[in-house]
Order: sequence, then C-alpha cells, then structure tokens
Amino acid sequence: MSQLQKKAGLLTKAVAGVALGLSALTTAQAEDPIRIAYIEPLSGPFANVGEMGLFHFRYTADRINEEHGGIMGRPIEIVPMDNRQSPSESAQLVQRAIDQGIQFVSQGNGSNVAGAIVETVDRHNRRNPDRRALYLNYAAIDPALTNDRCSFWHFRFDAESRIKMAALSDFMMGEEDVKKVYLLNQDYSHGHVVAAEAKRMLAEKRPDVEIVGEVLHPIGQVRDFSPYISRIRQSGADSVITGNWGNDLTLLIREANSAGLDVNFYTYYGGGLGVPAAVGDRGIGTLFQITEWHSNLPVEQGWADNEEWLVGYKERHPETDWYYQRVYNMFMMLKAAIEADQSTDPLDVAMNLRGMEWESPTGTVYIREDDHQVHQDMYISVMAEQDGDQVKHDTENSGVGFRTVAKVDWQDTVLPTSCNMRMPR
Amino acid sequence: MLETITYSLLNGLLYGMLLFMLSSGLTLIFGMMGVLNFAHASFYMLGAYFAYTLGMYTGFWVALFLAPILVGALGAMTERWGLRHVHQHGHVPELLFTFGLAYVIEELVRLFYGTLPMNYRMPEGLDFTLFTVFGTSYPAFRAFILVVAVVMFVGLYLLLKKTRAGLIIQGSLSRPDIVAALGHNVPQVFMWVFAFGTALAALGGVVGGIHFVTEPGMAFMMGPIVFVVVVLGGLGSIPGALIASMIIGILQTFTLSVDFSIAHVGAWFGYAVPPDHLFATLWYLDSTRIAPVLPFLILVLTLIFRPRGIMGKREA
Amino acid sequence: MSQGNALTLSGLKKNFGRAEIIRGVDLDVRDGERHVIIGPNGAGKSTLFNLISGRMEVSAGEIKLFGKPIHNTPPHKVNRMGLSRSFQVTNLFQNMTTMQNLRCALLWGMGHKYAFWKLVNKQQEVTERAEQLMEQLNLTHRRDVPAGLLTYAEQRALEIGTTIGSGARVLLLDEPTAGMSRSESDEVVELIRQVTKDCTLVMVEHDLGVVFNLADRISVLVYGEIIATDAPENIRSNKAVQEAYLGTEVH
Amino acid sequence: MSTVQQETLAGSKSAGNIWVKRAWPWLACLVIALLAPTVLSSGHDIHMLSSMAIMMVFALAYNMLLGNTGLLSFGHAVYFGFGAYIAMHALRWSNNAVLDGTGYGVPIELIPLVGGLAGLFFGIIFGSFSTKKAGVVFAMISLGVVGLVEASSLAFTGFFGGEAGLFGDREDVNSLLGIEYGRSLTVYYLMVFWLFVCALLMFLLRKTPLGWMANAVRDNPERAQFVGYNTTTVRFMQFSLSAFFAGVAGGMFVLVEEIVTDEAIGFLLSGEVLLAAYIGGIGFFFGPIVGAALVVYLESNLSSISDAWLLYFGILFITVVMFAPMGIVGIIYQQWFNFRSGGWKGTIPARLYCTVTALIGLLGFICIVEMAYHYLRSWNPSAPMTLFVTTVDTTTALPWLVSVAILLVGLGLMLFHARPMLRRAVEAAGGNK
Repeated sequence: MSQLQKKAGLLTKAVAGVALGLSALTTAQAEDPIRIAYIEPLSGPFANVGEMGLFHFRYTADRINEEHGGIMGRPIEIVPMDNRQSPSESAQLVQRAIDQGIQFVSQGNGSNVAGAIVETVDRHNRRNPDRRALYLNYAAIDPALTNDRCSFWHFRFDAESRIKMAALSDFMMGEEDVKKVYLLNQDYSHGHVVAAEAKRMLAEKRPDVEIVGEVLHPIGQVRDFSPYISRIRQSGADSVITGNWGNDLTLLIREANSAGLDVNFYTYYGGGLGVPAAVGDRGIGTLFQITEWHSNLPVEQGWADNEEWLVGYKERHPETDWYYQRVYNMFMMLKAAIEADQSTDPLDVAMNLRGMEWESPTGTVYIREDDHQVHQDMYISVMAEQDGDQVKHDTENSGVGFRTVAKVDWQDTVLPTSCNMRMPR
Repeated sequence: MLETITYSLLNGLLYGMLLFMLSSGLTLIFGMMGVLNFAHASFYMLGAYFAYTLGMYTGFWVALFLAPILVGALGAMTERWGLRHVHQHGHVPELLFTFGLAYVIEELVRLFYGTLPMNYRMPEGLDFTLFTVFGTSYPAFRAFILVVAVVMFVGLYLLLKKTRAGLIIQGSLSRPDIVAALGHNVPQVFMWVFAFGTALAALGGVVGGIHFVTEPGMAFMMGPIVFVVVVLGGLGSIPGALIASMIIGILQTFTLSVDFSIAHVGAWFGYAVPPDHLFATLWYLDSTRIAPVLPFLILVLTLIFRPRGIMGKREA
Repeated sequence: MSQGNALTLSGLKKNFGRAEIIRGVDLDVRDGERHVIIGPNGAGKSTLFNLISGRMEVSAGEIKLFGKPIHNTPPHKVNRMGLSRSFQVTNLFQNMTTMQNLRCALLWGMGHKYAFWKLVNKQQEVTERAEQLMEQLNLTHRRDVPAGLLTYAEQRALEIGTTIGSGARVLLLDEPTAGMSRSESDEVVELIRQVTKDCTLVMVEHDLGVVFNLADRISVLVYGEIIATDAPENIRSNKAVQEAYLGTEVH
Repeated sequence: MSTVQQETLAGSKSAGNIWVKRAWPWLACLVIALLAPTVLSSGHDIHMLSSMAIMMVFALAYNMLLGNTGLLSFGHAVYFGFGAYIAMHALRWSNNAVLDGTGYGVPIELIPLVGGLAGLFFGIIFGSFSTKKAGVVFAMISLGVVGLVEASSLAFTGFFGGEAGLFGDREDVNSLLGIEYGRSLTVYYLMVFWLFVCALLMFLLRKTPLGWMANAVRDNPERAQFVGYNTTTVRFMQFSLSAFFAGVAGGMFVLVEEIVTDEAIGFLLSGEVLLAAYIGGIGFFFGPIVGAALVVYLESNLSSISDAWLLYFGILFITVVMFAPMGIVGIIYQQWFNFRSGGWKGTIPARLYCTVTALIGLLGFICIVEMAYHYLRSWNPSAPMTLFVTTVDTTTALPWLVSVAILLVGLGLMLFHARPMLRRAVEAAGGNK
C-alpha cells in the first residue's frame, strides 16, 4: 500500500506541476480576468439573498470594467458558487475556487459560514504558501471575526455588530422618549451579541433606560409572532431593539402592526431584502435601521454620482434595489490595493489593504491594521413615505423609503479589538 | 396574568385551527391509505401560491374556492399517476415517493415564483380591527380564519357521518380490506380521499399564506409539526386532529408567552444550580427556547407511551 | 414437573370484547404423547394455540409448561422454554432458502443468540444439524431454493422442520395437512411421526383419518370448551362428541 | 433477489473459486480507491473523494437499518452528528494537549473510533426506546428524535458550538504512524483505510447470527419470535451497531472538514443518506456505496453546472422510487444476470434503440428545464444562453418548440415504439426481461 501510495503521490505531484505550469503561463496574459469567487446560497431557502448579492457583484464588476478598464486593465470576473448556506460546503467551495486559480473569495451571509471560510483560508494559506487566497467579507458582522478569531487573510467591509450597536445606542441616548427598551433577537450568536451589547451600552450611556424584557427566539422558525408581541406589550416597552433579519423581522413588524402595538423598532436590517416590501407603510416613523448607506442618502447629501449608480442598478434590476454600497467600496479598494503594486498576489494585496484610507464618493473608508475591520460613516434612518423630495427613492417598489435621522462619523465608531493577528511568514 | 392567558388562548386557538386545517387532510390520508404523506405541507404551500396567483385575476373570494379545487386535482393526479404506481412496492417506497415529491414541489415553486416572499395580502373587506382586548386589537381576518376552520370541521364531520361517501371512508379508515370486499373500487376511493385531503390542506394554505408568509420554505416549516398533530390526535380521527391541533397550538403559544425555566421551579424550593455546572444550560433554559423542541418531544413521547394517540383506534 | 404433564391448561379463558372465544379450558397434555385437538370451525382451536404460544394474552386462567407458568409470556420466551409452533398458513422466511430457514430455526437453540462476532456459515454444528433435518424432511435437493418458490407440500414440510429445529420438547402444529392431497398428507403424517419421536406433540387437525391414525389422545373443543379428552377409540364412541361434532362435520 | 441468495449460490462452488469470486470486487474497489487521486487530483476532487468515503460508510451504516433490518429512519444523522461532535471534542482536546505539551491526546488515526463509540453510546440511548416497534412508528420516532436533537443543538452551545460550529486542526495531533496529515491526499488515504475496515466489518456482520436474524425480523417478525428471537433486541442491536458505524463516519468527517456544524446532525443529512442508500439500491451490499458516490458527485459537481440541480436530484429520486425500487445496483445486477444467462440474445438492437430514445427524451427534458430556469430565474431572460453546443434566446419560441419536439419524439418513440419492440424481442427470444 505504501508503494502504491508513493506512486500515487508522485503522479499527483507531476500532474499538479503540469497544471501549475499551465496556469502560470496563462496568468501572464494581460487579458486574463481577475476572478472573484462569490460564495453564497444560490439555491435553497436563502437563495434570494444570494441572488441579490450576485446582482450587486455583477453590476459593480461590469461597471468597473466598462468605466475604469477593470483592474490593471484586466476585467473583473465574478465566479458564483452555491454554498447552500452551509459552512462545510463553503469550505469545499473555497478549496474549489483555489483549485481554479482564484485568489479572491467573497462572502457575507452568515457569520457561521464566514467563520468556516476564515478558518479554511487561514489553514490553506498556512499549508500552501505558494497558492494563497484572500477572503473579502462584505456582510458577516460577528465581532469574533475581527477579534478572537481574526485572521490576516480576512477583511471585513461591513461594520461589525458592536459598531452598529454603538452608533444605535448613541442615537438612542439623544432620544428622550426612549425609556423602556425590549430586546428581541434570534437565538444564535448574532442575536446574542446584539442583545448583550445593547444591554452593556445602554447601561453605560443611558442608565435611566430600563431593559424591560429580553427574549431570544429560534431563528427562521417563528411564523406567528403574536406571543412575542403580547410579551412586549405587557412589558410596557416603548422601543424594541432587534438584530432580526429577513422573515423574522418582517413577521415581527407586521404582527406588531396588526396588533396595534405602538413601539419604535431599532433594527440592523430594516431595509434588508424583502423587509420593506412586506412591511410597507406599517413601518413609517417606527422602523429605524443602522447602515452605512441607504438609497436617499445621495439625495440628502447631494452625491450625484452615487445616485446615478443606484439608478443604474434599478434600471438593470427593477425588482430589487442597490443596497450594499460596501460592495462598491470593496471592489474599488481591492482595485486600488492591486494596482498599487501591480500585483494580485494575496499577500501583497493584503499588505496594501491594511491601513488603507480611501476617499469614496460617500466619504472616507478606513481599514484598521489591527483587525482588518473597515470603518466608515454610519447612518441611522427611519422608514418614511416616498415624497419625491428628500425621500425620493422608495425601496422594493413599496412606496416607502428611508430618511436619515442621524449620522455617526467613522472616527467615532472605532472600538478596541482583542485581535492578536498572526502575520504570515 | 389574565392578559397573558387571554392572548395566549386567542393566539393559540388561531394557530391550532390552522394546524387543524392542515392535519385533517393528512390524518384522513394517513389513516386510510397508510401513507405518511411527506408532501402534504407542500400542497398547503401550493394552495397559498395558487390563491395568490388566482387572486390577482379573480379576487380573493373566488380564489378561496378555486385554489383548493385546483390543488385537489393535482392531488388526484399525484395519487393516480404516482402513488398508485408505487403502492405495489409497499409502504416504504410510498413514503419515499412523497418525500421526493416534497423536494420537487418546493423546487418548482422556486422556479416559477422565485425565492422571495409573495406580496399576498388579505382582501380589503377583511382588513379591519374586530375588537380590542387589553389594548391589543384583534384583526378581523383572524376571526375569518377561525370561521373557515370551524365551517370546515363541521362540513367534514357531516360529510363523514351523514353521507354514503363518508361511510365508505370511515369504513376504510378502520378496515380497508372490508371496503374492498364490499365491492367498492378501493383505488378510486384512495384517489378521491387523497384529492380531498390535499384540497383541505390547500384551503389551509389559502388563509395561512396570508396570515404567515407565502414563500418556498413554508412547507418545510409546517411539515414536521403537522405529523406531530396527526400522531397525537390518532390516525384517521378528525376530532382527534382537532383536539391535538388545539393542544399543540395553545401549548406552543403559552411556552412562548411566559418567561419560565426549570430554575424557576428550583427557586420555589430555594435551590439553584451554579452557572458553571454541567447542567446549567439545561437548568436556565428559557421556555421560549424549549418551544421549538416541544413538538418533537410530544411526538416521541406519544409514540412511546400511546402510539394510537388521543382518539385513534389503531396504532400507528 | 407435575405428574409427567408437559402442558397444563387450567381455567383458561379468552374474550375479544364481549365475545367469549375460550370459555374455561382445562387440559393436561402428558409428556411424550401425541395429543390432537379437534373441533368444528370456529371452536377456538387456533385461538387456543395462540394463547399457548404467547401470541395472544389470556383473559383468565393459566398455562404451565413443565410446571412453569407461560401465559402472557412473549412468544420468544415461550419458545426458549421449550415450546415451538407451526402455523395454519405457511409462515416462513420467504426470501431465504430452505437451508437458511432451517439454520435460522437452529441458531437460538444451539446457543448462538445475538452473536455478531461469528459467521453463521462457519458454525459446523449448525450446518450439520440443518443438513440432517433437511434429509429428514426430504428437502435436500431443494437446499438452495428460496422458501417462497417451494411447492406447497414442501413449504409445509419446511414449516414442520422449522418448528422442530429449535429443539423444543413440546410442539404445537396447527393443521399441518391443511389443503393437501391424500398422498401428500400421508407423507406429512409419516414425517410427523418420525420427527416427533422424542417430544410431546399437540396438534390441531381437521382430517379425521389423520387424527385417528396419529393421536395417542384426542380432545374435542366445541364453542370454547373441551367436551371430552380420551383415547381415539373412546372418542369415536363418545355420544356427546358424536352429537356436537362428528354428526355435523362434513369430514 | 436478495444478496443472501447469491452468497449461497456462490457458496456451493468449490473452495478455491470462492475466494477469488468473493474477493475480486473488494480488490477492484481498493485499486480504484487508491488510484482515483491520480485522475481526480485537484484539491477539490480529493476532498470530494474523501467525502465519498465518508458518505459510503454512512450509507452502509444506514443500510444496516433500512436494507437489512427493514427500519426506515429519517434521523440517522443524529448518530453521525454525535460521532462528529464528540470526535471533534477529542480532536480539540488533543490539539490542546499537543500544543501545551501536556499530553499525548488521541492519535489522529483513532479519531474515527472515538466518533464510533460516541455513535454507539447515543445509539444505545435512543435505540432503547425507538426500536420497540418497527414500521411507521419507528420512522416517526426517528423523525421526532432528529427534530429534538437539531432543535436543541442551538440551545446547548457549549457542546455544539452554536451555529458557528467547532473547529479543530488535524495537523496538531499525534499520529500512530508518525505521518503528517496536513495534505488532503494523506487524509484521503486514511479515509480509504477506515472505509475498507468499516465496509468489511459491515459486510461480515450480515453473515453473523445477528445479521441473519435482522433479515428474518425484517421479512417475518412473527416467525422470528417463534424461533426464539426477541425482535426488539434484534432491532436494537442492529440499530446500535449501525449507530456505531454512523459515528465512525462522523469521526471521519471531522478529520476531513476540521469543522462540525449543526448541519452534521440534522434533517437534511438524514434525508441525504436515505437518498444515497435508496438510489444505490438497498437490497445489495454495494448499493449504498454506489449511491453515496453518485450523490456526493452530483452534489459537488452538478450544483456548479446547473441551477436546476435540486430539481434534477428530486426527479432522479422519484424516478428510482417509481421505476427502479431495487436501485442502480439492482438494475445493473439484473441486466448483468440477464446478460449472463443469455437474456440479451437477439434483443440488443431493441435495447440500444430503447436506451437511445430514452436519452433523446431526457435531452429534450433537460433543455426545457434549463431554458425555464434561464427564462424565469435570470435577471435578463433575453440574454443569450449557452445550451449544450448551441446558444439560444429563451424569449423566442423556436428553442422551446425544438426542445419540446425533441422531448416528444424521444419519449414517444420510447414509449410507443421502442418499448413494444423490446417486449416483442424479449418474447421472441423466449426469455424474461
């Protein structure tokens, strides 16, 4: 067996060698695209989220290719890969992407998936220093990814959960009406973090605010939120903080509305896919969200280019809206990092991304060296009726959009990190 | 406290009635054909989607009747061209067939409707508040769901007790062999029962799709819990299904509405487990977090201790 | 052991709902005898067997096997205590061959129990005993034919073989000659006579020719009660039996 | 025809032949397994091969229940999952022991065994009450148990690691053989080793008194009781042993993935192993092996070729259930048996014709499905779509008409011309189909 094994091993090496030689030959050509693996659910229950992200990626790549000649004159190509929202499947796909010579993988939905990818990429780069890869995270916001479990090969372009909570609690600090807060979250790490941070930060910033109740519900399984609504009502809360997303948020707000519950919802994902359409005008004035961007921000701020960008997207995908402004930031910063050294080698790119401070059309974006967390201006907005003026754009053709109520400068969002980054040799 | 009980009863009643609409068809099919129809919740989903599509052309009220009929026709075809063919190989392949069918239906719904939730709303006429208790308004549509469910139960009961077709069905629930011996065309009876059962599920879908969300995952969400109801109620027993639906509906609502854990019981006796104890997680487990486990626990316990359920005549 | 009785039934009753099928049966089967139970259709013969073999629970009364109570004991335990039965309707492992059926019947009795660390084929004793049985049953030439494909008579023979295979000392045979031609049934009777030399036999039978040919004693079961138990010649002349049974029966 | 039969048929031949006859499939599989990485050499392919090995062990374990004992379980991933989680805890504990220098830890080669023991432990616990009855009751209990475990996996984050799962590192462990298992190829050979050990053990188990009585209990539980066996005990023991092997598969999974999440313990994986075993053929020892290979292959490759892969998957399963309940290996075996006994004589053209028309129909069907997905699911249906060798515009009628025509011609020819022709040919040859 050992003989056979050796032979097999030799053969593999030979084959791999040839393949490597070939790929080296082909990468030398200028027209060869820079490929980014897009690892998201494209089938199964979460496919809608993955699909919308893919629209964003393709739209951004196409426009950068058209308007900026891609990266170093090479076009960007998005390689979609379906992970079915499974961490282990994603780990396999990272492997497959690397096999195909892809150097950049991107993902955002699900911190559990993100954790698996960080682990896989980290391990792979350690074991195969000759074929490294870089992980660009555009939406997974678990603080651990830039703290205890941080990795040199991971960059996060969305604000992590604690940053969002810090901004949200800053805003609530100024709201005199907020007296009694109820915490309703999904029973998994994201929900746990939101609940814990909300408690900690509110206690710090508004000791007079009372947390009148806290509940964790199973993720994605509750169809009828009425029991929760009755709990909220009995607690006498005037505000609810929730990290819920998707159906868990939609159903919550619809139920609150039909039961006539009069509270404000402070959310992470109030403008997320499917929510505005399902909530409709029931969220006007009561549904708040914390994001780095929303579709009426360019109107309010007078960013014409940015507005043109989102209108362009809407023309191409009338059924969805431009939502992930950070995808644009991510691509542009990647472009800058690659072009700085004219190298796509993940190590060079990572070194250039670290500490990068980039002026985007929507303000400064800064990547902290310590933990590879992006910092950018954050906005709190509230659902409002489309009025053609400040609330010019609605979301998901629902007749309601978002209006900014507060801005937090990126300098104010910087939080300490426990990351002890292992640098590559 | 009174508030909690009132809300929980009202909400639990509604949830239970929706469960009943799904499980009554399944219990008929299960009790009579012995087929554990995994795709039953998929027909419920089809009911919601069909009603949504039809509703755009005909309005809600026509769709309320048309969608179940369409789904029932699909059910009949499923029995005629699928199940009947598999029947000769025994019960396991039948079960597996419906298992595969659930897969395919979900994927087809995704293909035609996409993965986003549908904007399936209640008719304007029912969009008002019926009454208000303790400051919580009770929407009229919920009362409508209750009415539909009660009408369905009464209709079903009369059908089974008072009509010839009902007698045949009842007969085959207890002794399928005798019905065949009496010269009835059993395959045809099966087909009608399957069509009827799926149509009932679809009716549940028409109203459930509005109350909950109409999306491709809705079948998978409901599937296991409907089994629990059917097993707890007893195979083939419509009243059993009703009672079990109520029990599950109210129980689930209560566990969600109250804040409770074993630690509370311990506290009455002045005992507490230290937080770093091996069983601390279990000890301090909140009742809302037990809620999703509860149906499965009931399922397992029922099957172990009373396999014929509350009202069933035969064992599963 | 109670006075050489293999099987003792006392005050045995069984009812299904309100219907009394067995209405107080007392019966002693002596060790080593061939005891045949006869009776009209619906007299409760099969039910009686089902009670004895543990297939059904008794409503009242008791059953003792060599002095030990066996009523309401699960069938496998009754079997291990030394009582084995056959069925009226052929009840074999249809997909297994003759040889495999016999081996299955032998495994427990030869102490292999639930072993998962030894191979069946390597157990020489089992194989030899199975082959010996097969020889007795006259099925050697059908060794590797699945039981489902054997002829009816062969299946009945195999059924008997499976029943005696476990090494039981008391055998219950439920109509072993049912549905057979005269010559076939003669062969089976001969077979039974041969293979039950050393054990106690309790048998239900319709064919009176077979009954009087084989039985040491006969019991007559009518409407859930035993109206007579005696030697064949005495039964033949028993008035009550003639009235209740022989007069009305077609056989 | 059951495998037990074939074995006895083979058993009547002379002793020298038996060994060759029995050993050749195993040797062939071993050679294939050892040489496979030379052809499928990319990292992803090797990972796929390892996954196949894991799934094969799992599917074989599953078939100890479904095929051998007649127990249909919807929740066997529970034992796979517990095996995986406990093996992962063992791996992490060993990682710490090695990194701290405080101990030796569990050697990596034995991690799957840890998983197996964990599977056995939980198999005994859950089996003790769920095997009391067979049939639908058992199936429903298994459904309840998997629901119970899956729903509580998120509540007990200490053990299950929450939805992020648990990570371990296969490099920082001691090895009995002193081998570094960083490379996926090395791990693959370890998987092959465990696959063969497990497969051989499970194969032999079928031939033990317990294995025989499992078949007996499946076919005729009543008779089994009357030859002295407690059917509950037989089911329970088979169940526990099956859980053991499922646990081994879980332990193997840990070494390949180095991550365990709740998907290793839930409904989906339970359904997947059922599909694998059934599609392969539950009446044959090699059925689940073939099924597992096919399912893993489709999952890791079809999903990148077609958006409709889940639909194809479901349709494949339904087709097997409806028309080939003996599974793929069943069909192959039947045809091979037929071929050997001369049943193909004179019918080969008809068979070929039948196959070709079926394939044409299938082609038409695939074209329709692919175009439907493009038309309904892509953001720009009028964008040109590559379909096999051509490029089509799905907003025009022509490609649809052509596809429907292909489907109808293929299916029609098969149903109304080729099949009757085959039937006639078979009748003429005097054999059975």
